Amino acid sequence: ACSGTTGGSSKVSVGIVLPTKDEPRWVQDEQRFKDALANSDYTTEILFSQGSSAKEKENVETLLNKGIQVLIIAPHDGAAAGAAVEAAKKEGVTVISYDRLITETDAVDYYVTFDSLAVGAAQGQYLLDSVKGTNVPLYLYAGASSDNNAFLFFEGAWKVLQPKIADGTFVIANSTEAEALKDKQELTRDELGKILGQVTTNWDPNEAKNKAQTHLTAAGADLKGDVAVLAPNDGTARSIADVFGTDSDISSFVITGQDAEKASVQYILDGKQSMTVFKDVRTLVADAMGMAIDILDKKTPTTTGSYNNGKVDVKAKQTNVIVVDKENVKKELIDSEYYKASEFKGL
Amino acid sequence: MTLINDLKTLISKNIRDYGMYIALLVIFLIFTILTNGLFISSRNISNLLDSAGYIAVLAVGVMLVIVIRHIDLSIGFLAGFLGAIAAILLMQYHLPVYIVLPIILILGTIAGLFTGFLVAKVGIPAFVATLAGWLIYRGAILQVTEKTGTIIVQNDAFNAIGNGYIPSIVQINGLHLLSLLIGVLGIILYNFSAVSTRRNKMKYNFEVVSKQIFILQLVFVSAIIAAITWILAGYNGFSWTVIIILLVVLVYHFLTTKTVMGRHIYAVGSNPEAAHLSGINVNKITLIVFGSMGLLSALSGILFTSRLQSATTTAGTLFELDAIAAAYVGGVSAAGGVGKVTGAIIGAIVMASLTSGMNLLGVGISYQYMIKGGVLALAVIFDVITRRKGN
Amino acid sequence: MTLINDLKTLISKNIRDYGMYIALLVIFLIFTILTNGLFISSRNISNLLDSAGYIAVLAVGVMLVIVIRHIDLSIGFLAGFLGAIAAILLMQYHLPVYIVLPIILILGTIAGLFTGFLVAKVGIPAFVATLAGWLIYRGAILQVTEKTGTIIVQNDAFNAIGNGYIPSIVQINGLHLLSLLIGVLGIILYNFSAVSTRRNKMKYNFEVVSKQIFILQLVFVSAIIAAITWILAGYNGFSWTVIIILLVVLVYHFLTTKTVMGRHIYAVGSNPEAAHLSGINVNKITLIVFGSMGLLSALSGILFTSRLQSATTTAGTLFELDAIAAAYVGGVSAAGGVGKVTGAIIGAIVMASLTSGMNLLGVGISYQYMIKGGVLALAVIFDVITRRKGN
Amino acid sequence: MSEYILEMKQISKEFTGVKALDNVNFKVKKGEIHCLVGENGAGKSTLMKVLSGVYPYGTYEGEIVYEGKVQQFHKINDSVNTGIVIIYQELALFPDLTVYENIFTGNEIKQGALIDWNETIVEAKKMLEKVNLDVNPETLVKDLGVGKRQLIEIAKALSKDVKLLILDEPTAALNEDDSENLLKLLKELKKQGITCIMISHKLKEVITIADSATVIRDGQTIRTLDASKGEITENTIIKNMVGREIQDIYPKRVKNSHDEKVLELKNWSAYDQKLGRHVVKNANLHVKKGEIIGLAGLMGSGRTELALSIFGNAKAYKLQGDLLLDGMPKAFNHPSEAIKAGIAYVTEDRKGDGLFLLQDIKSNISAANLQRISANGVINENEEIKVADRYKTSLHIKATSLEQLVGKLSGGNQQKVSLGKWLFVGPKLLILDEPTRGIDVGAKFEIYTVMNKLIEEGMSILMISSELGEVLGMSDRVYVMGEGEIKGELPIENADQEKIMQLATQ
Ligand SMILES: Nc1ncnc2c1ncn2[C@@H]1O[C@H](COP(=O)(O)OP(=O)(O)OP(=O)(O)O)[C@@H](O)[C@H]1O
Ligand SMILES: Nc1ncnc2c1ncn2[C@@H]1O[C@H](COP(=O)(O)OP(=O)(O)OP(=O)(O)O)[C@@H](O)[C@H]1O
Ligand SMILES: [Mg+2]
Ligand SMILES: [Mg+2]
Repeated sequence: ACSGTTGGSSKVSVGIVLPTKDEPRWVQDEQRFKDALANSDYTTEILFSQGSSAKEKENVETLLNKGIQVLIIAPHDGAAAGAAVEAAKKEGVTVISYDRLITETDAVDYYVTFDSLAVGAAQGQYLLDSVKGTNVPLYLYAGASSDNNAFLFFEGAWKVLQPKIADGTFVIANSTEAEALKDKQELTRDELGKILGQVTTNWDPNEAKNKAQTHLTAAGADLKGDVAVLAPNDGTARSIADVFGTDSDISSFVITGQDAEKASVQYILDGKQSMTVFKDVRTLVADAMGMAIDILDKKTPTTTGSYNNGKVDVKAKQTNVIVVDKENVKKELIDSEYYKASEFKGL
Repeated sequence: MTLINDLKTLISKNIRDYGMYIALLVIFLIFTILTNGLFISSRNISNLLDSAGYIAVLAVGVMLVIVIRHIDLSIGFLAGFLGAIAAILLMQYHLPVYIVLPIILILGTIAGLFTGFLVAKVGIPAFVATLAGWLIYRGAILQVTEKTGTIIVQNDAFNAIGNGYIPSIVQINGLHLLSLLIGVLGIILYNFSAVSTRRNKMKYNFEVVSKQIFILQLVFVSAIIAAITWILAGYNGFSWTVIIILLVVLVYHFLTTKTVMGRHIYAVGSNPEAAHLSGINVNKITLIVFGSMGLLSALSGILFTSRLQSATTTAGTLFELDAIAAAYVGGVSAAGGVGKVTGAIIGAIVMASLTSGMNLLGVGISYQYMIKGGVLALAVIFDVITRRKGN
Repeated sequence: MTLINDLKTLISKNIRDYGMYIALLVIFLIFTILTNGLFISSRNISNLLDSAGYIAVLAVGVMLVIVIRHIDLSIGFLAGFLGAIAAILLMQYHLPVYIVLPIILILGTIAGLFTGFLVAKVGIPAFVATLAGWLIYRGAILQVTEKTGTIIVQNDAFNAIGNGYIPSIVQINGLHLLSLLIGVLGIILYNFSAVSTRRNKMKYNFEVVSKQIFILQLVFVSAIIAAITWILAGYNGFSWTVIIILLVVLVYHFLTTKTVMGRHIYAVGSNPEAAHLSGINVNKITLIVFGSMGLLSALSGILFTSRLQSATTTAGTLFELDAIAAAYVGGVSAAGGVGKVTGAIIGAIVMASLTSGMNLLGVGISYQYMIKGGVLALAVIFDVITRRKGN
Repeated sequence: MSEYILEMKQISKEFTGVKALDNVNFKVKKGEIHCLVGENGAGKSTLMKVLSGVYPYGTYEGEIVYEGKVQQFHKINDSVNTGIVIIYQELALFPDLTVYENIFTGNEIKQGALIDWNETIVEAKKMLEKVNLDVNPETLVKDLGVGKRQLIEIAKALSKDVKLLILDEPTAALNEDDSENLLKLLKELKKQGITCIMISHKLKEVITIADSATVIRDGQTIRTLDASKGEITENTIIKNMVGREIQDIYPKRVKNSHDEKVLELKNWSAYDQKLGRHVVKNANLHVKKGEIIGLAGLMGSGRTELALSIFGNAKAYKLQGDLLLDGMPKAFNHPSEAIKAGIAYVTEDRKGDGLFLLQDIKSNISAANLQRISANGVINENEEIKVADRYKTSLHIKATSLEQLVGKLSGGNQQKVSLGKWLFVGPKLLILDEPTRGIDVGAKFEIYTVMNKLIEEGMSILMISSELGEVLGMSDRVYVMGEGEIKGELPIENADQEKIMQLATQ
C-alpha cells in the first residue's frame, strides 16, 4: 500500500512524535520544529507520548492516518519504538530517528543525533578536567533506572571516568556497586543496572535531593572537601547542587548537567552549577527538517556517517554537543541567540 | 403514532443504558465532522480499536471488581510485569508461544487469586492490598528488566496478537472477505437469538415490546454490526486484538448475565451479608472475581507487549486508572451490584476515541488531559442523575 | 508486681494504637544498627523529617477524607499545580511571599470545596470525582508551565519554608538554643496538660491509670520529646518544615479530638445515615473535610516547591498514593470512622524512614518498591488482625 | 392558643410514582400520648419525616402548625430547635463511637468552642439512669444488642430539650419487659408535660397507653379515636386499619405434628470467638415434622445466635454437641450446606442481611436456589420469571411488576419477598426470626396463614419471636431461652405469658 489511502483534507506532510511534554527540552523542540516549516508549503503536526511507548504508537498511527510522508520520531524508549516505526515503514513512510536511536529494527532510515553516549562522555570529561590532585570524592547520579537513555548517558560518562577511578584520581563516594566495578571499563547492562538502582534519581529533582542528602549524611569527612558530582541532567543537577551547597564540609564541588535549561543557565551564572551539556536543538531541528524536506522533494539527504542499531546500519547526521560553563555561556547561548540576555541576571 | 410513543417510553426507561451509546455516537459524530471524515475512516477506526484493546480487557475485569465493592490498583503493573515475563520466556528461554501464553495467563490468575486471598480471607481492604501490590509489581518489573532494559520480542506469532489481522482468504474490491463473513454471521446470530428469545417470552405470556419496535431494534443493531464490519473490512479486516476483545466480551457477557456464578457476583455486590446467608460463598466469589482480574491483567499484558513488540521497564504505568475510568464511564456503580460488560467495553472505546480524535485534531496534550477528566466527570454525573430519577 | 501487670493490660488493650510506634521504633533500631548509627544521626533525622513534610500534611488531610469514607486521588497534582501557581505569582507577577501564600492556600481550599461539592451535593463517588480531578490538574500543571518549563523560585523567604531552619539565637556547644527551648517548652506543656487531665478525671471519679503507670508514661513521652529535640538541635535545629508539620499536627489533633466539628467528622464516618438523622449536616462536614484537604494540598505544594526551589512540570506525580499509603500505615480504617492525626504523621515518617534507611544502605530501587509494598501490606494486616481481636 | 400543640394540614408527599401521603390531616393535643397506627406502607414514617424536616420544607405540600405558628423546617435541626425530637424506625447510632458520644452527638456539651468530655460522661450517666439502662457509658455501641441500642436512642432524645417526642415503632425490637418499662417512661414524660407521638403495630400497647390514636390508610387519614370516649379498642382500630373486621388475629388450624424428629440438638454449644464467650450453652431441643415451635426469650438471650449456629454455622462459631437432621448427625460449615440439607432461615433484619435491595423481586426470590432453575450453571430466565410470579401471587406481594426493585417496597411486602425466597428453596425446616416484626395486622395474618399451610404440607417451622401473643397463638410447643441456655420447654396447653416470662428471667 502507499501512503495517503485515506480521505480527508487535513493532510500533513511531516509527522513528529516527541517523548514528553513534562521535560522543558521537548517543549522547546516543539516550537522550533513549528518555526522550521513556517515558510514552506509543507505542513507538520507534533504529538507527545508522555513517557508511554503505547501512546507513542497511537501517535504514530494517528499521523499515518493523516497521510504523512516523513516521520520524525524521538522515541521515549529506543528499543520499544520498533513496533511503531514498522507500522510507518509498511506505509512507505520515511522514518527519521531523532536524537535517540531506535534499535533492533530495519524500519529506520535516518538518524539525527547528539549521541547520548557523547553527552555522558562530555560530562565525564568535564569532571576530569576540572579536578586537581588525587583521591577526589566522586558522587554519581543517574536518570531513571526504567529509562534506557539514562543508561546511555551513564555509560558514556563511565567510560571516561573509569580509568581515573581505577588509578585513584577519583574515589567513588556513594555507590558500593560502582566501587566494586571500578576496574571494569565496559560494563554490561546488568552491571549498569545495579549501579543505577543505587544512584537513580528517577529524573525527579525531589528524589535527587533526598538521595544527595542521604549520601552526604553517610559520607565521612574523607569523602568531603573538594568533590566532583556527576548529575545526569539540569533538573536533578540543581537540586543536588542545592544540597551540596549547604553542607559546610564541602569546600567546593564540580557538578555536571545537561539540556541548558534556562533555570540551570542562571545557576551557572550564579556559580551554583558548573556546566551543562548544551545540545543546540536548532541544529538538530534544522538537520532533521532539512532531511525531511529533501525526502519530500525527492532528493537524497546528506549524512555524515552511520550507526548500527543492532539490525542495520542507519545513515546518520551527527551534531556535536557543546559544553557550556561560566566561561562560554554568553558566547554559546546568548550571542547565538538561543536565549535572550534579558532572561538572566548577572550576565 | 404508537410507534413513536413506544420508542419514547423505551428510551426514557432505558436512558441509563442507552446514554453511553448515545455519548459514543455523539463523540463519533463530532470528531468525524471536525476531521472531515478522517476520524471515521477504516484505518482510524481499526487503529482506535486496537489501541483500546489492552485497556478494554482490564476494564471488564475491574468492572466486576467494582461490582463486588472492591477495587484493584495493582492491575497496571501486574500486566506490565507479566508482559515482561512473557518476553523473557520467549526471548531468553526460547519457549514457543503456545507454551508461553498459557503460562502467563495462569501466572496472572494466580497473582489475582493471591490478591483475592488477602482481601477475602485476611480481610485487608482491597484498596490497600492492591496499593501494596502496585508497589511490589512496580519493583518486580524493574527487577526482571534490570539486566536487559527493554526486551525486544522477535516472534512473529506473538507479535501478531497485537499487530496482525485475521487472514482475508480473498480480497474483494479491496474488502476483506473473512471479516465480511464474520460480520454477516454476527448479524444472523443476533437476529436469530433475538427472535427466539421473543418467541419464548411470548410463549410464557410475558410482556414484550411491540412488533414494530422489535423490528426497528433488529434493523438498528444489524446496521451497526454491518457498519463496523464494513469499516474494518475496508482496511485490513478484523485484527486479532479486536477478535480477542470480542471473545472476552462474549464470554464475560454470557458469564455475567446467564449463569449462576454471574448472578452470585451481582448478589454479593448488592448485599454481601444477605448473599452469605443465601448460601452464596462470598469468599469464593471474591476469589473468582480477583482471579479473573488477574487473568485479564495477564491478557492485557500480552496484548500490550505484543503491540509494542517489546517489554519496557515502565509498561503498565497507570493502566489501572485508565481502566477504572473506562469502567466508570461505562456505568459501573461504586455502591456495588451494578455494572455491565458491554458498558466497560464502550467506556474503554469512548476514552480511546477521545484520544484518537483529539490527536487527529492536534489538540495539545495538556488540554487532552483536562478534556478527558471533564468527560469522566460528566459521564458519572449523567449516571448519578439518571439513576436518581430512576428511583 | 502490679506495675508490670498494669503495663501488660495497658499494652494489650492499646496494642493497635501502640503498634505503629513500636513499628517505627523497630525500623529505627534496625536501620541504626545496619548503618552503624548513621541513621539516627542528627543530620539524617533532620533531613528525613524534612523530606517527609509534604507527604505528611497530605496524609493528615487524606486520613480525614478516608475517615468519612471517601478518597481523594487528585491531591498530588493539585499540590503540584498550586505549587506552580505559587512560583508563577512569585516570579512572574513579582508578588511578595506574604500575599502569595494566602492566595495559594485559599485557591487550594476552593479547589477542595469544589471536589467536596461534586461528592456531597452532586453525589459523584469520590473515587471518580477525584480521578477526573487528577486528569484535570495534571493537564493544568502542564498548561501553566508550558511556556516556561521548570520555574526557578528565587525568593529566600519562600525557599526557607522548605530548606531553612529557625534561628538559633545562640549556639551552645554546637547545640541549637531556640530548638532546645522549644523542646523544653513542649515537655512542660505535655506534662502540665497530662497532669491536669488526670486531676480533672479524678475529680469526676473516673477511672484513671495507676500513679506508677502514669509517671512512667510522663517520663517516657518526655524522654522521647527530649531525644528528638536533642537530635535535631545537634544539626541545624528545627527546620521550618518540621515546625509546620508540628503546627498542622497540633491544630488538626485539637480540631479532631476536642471540637464539635471534629466529633461530627467521626460521626459521619461511623454512620452517615445516623449522623444525618442526628441533625448533623453531612454535606457540610463533607465539604469541610474536602476543603481542608484542598488547604493541605496547597500547603503541600508550597512545601514541595519551596524544597526544590522550583516548580517542575511533573510536581505532584503520585503524591496521592504515598499519602494514602502513609495514612493506612498510620492505622486509618477503610470502613470509616477510625483514624488519628498522629497516626497519619507517624505513617508518613515510617515511609520516609524506609526510603532514607534503604538509601543509606544502598538498596536498589526495585527492592525499595517491593519492600515498601510489603511494609504497607504488613501494617494493614496487623491492623486488621488486632482490630478483629479487639472486637 | 389552641389546645393542639401540632396541626398538620393537607399534607401530601409524592415519591416518584408513589403517592405516600395524600392530603393527610393530623392533630395532636398538648400533653397527650397520641398513637399513629396503620398498615405497612400506610405512610406513618413518611408523615413523621415530613414533620421532623428529614423531608425539608418545599418537598411536600401542606402546612405544619406547631405551637400556634406555621413552621418551615428546612433541616432536621430546625425542628429539634423547636423541641420536636424523633426516634427513627431505623436506629440512628454510631457503632464505632461510645455510648456517651452517641447520646450527645449533634447536641454536644460545650465549654466555649470545646467539648467538655467529663461533663458529657456525667450527663450521659444521668440519661442512662432515666431509661433504666445499666451500661458503662464508655462501651462502644457496636458491642450492644439491638434492645439496648433502642434505649440509648431514647436517652439521646431525652438529652435534647424535648417538647414533642416522636417514637417510630420503639418497641418493635424490645421484649415485653423492656416494652413495659418504656411505656412507663412515656407516662412519666407525659407527667412532665412532654407530648408524645408513637407509631406502633402492637395494638395492646396502643390500647394501654394512648390518649388518642389516628389511623392512616393508603396515605390518608381515616379517623382519630379518643380514649376518653372509649373508642380505642382492638376491634375499632383493626376495622379502621384494614377497612374490614378481622375475627381472629391468629388463623385456626388443626394440630398435625408427626412423630419423626426433623431437627434435634443435643448438648449444643456455640462459642463466639470475636466476643470471647458462649452465645449458646448446652442447648437440647427438637422439632418434629409438621410442628411450629416457638422460641421465646428476652432480648439478647441468644435466639438469633442459636438459629445462625444451626443454619450452616453462618457466623463461624466454635461448635460443640450434636445436630441431627432427620436422625442423621450433620456438621455444616456454610449456609449453603444447610440449605442443601433442607434448612431455610428468614433473617430478623430483612434490609440489612435478608434482601438485595438494589435488585428486583425476581432475582431476590431466586437468589438462594438458582441451581433449581439452571442447567450446567446457565440460568433459564423464563423458568425464573415463572417461579417468581408464583410466589408473588401466592404470597400476595403488592408490586407493580416482578422487575420492581425490592428496596422500593414497604416493609411487609419486603418480608413477603424474603419469605418467598426461602420457600422456593423448598426446606423441610423453616427458621423464622421475628417474622412479623414491624408488620401490620393484615400482613401478619397473611403470613400466619402461609405458615399454617406450610406445616400442612409437612414442613416444620422454628419461629423466634418476641411477641408472646404470637408465640402462644401459633406454636405447638414453646422453648424459652435465657442467657444462651434453653431454660425450659412448655407444651402449648400449659403455656401462658407468666410462665414464659418466669422461665425467661430465671
Ligand atoms: N424514599 C422513598 N422512596 C420511594 N418510596 C418511598 C420512600 N419511602 C417510603 N416510600 C413509600 O411510601 C409509602 C409509605 O411508606 P412509610 O415508610 O411511610 O410507611 P409506614 O406506614 O411507616 O410503614 P411501616 O409500618 O412498614 O413502617 C410506601 O409505599 C413506601 O414504599
Ligand atoms: N456485635 C455484637 N457485639 C457484641 N455483643 C453482641 C453483638 N451482637 C450481639 N451481641 C450480644 O449477644 C447476645 C445475643 O444477641 P441477640 O440480640 O442476637 O439475641 P436474640 O435472642 O436474638 O435477641 P433479639 O430478640 O434482640 O433478636 C446479647 O448479649 C447481645 O448483646
Ligand atoms: Mg414506618
Ligand atoms: Mg435476634
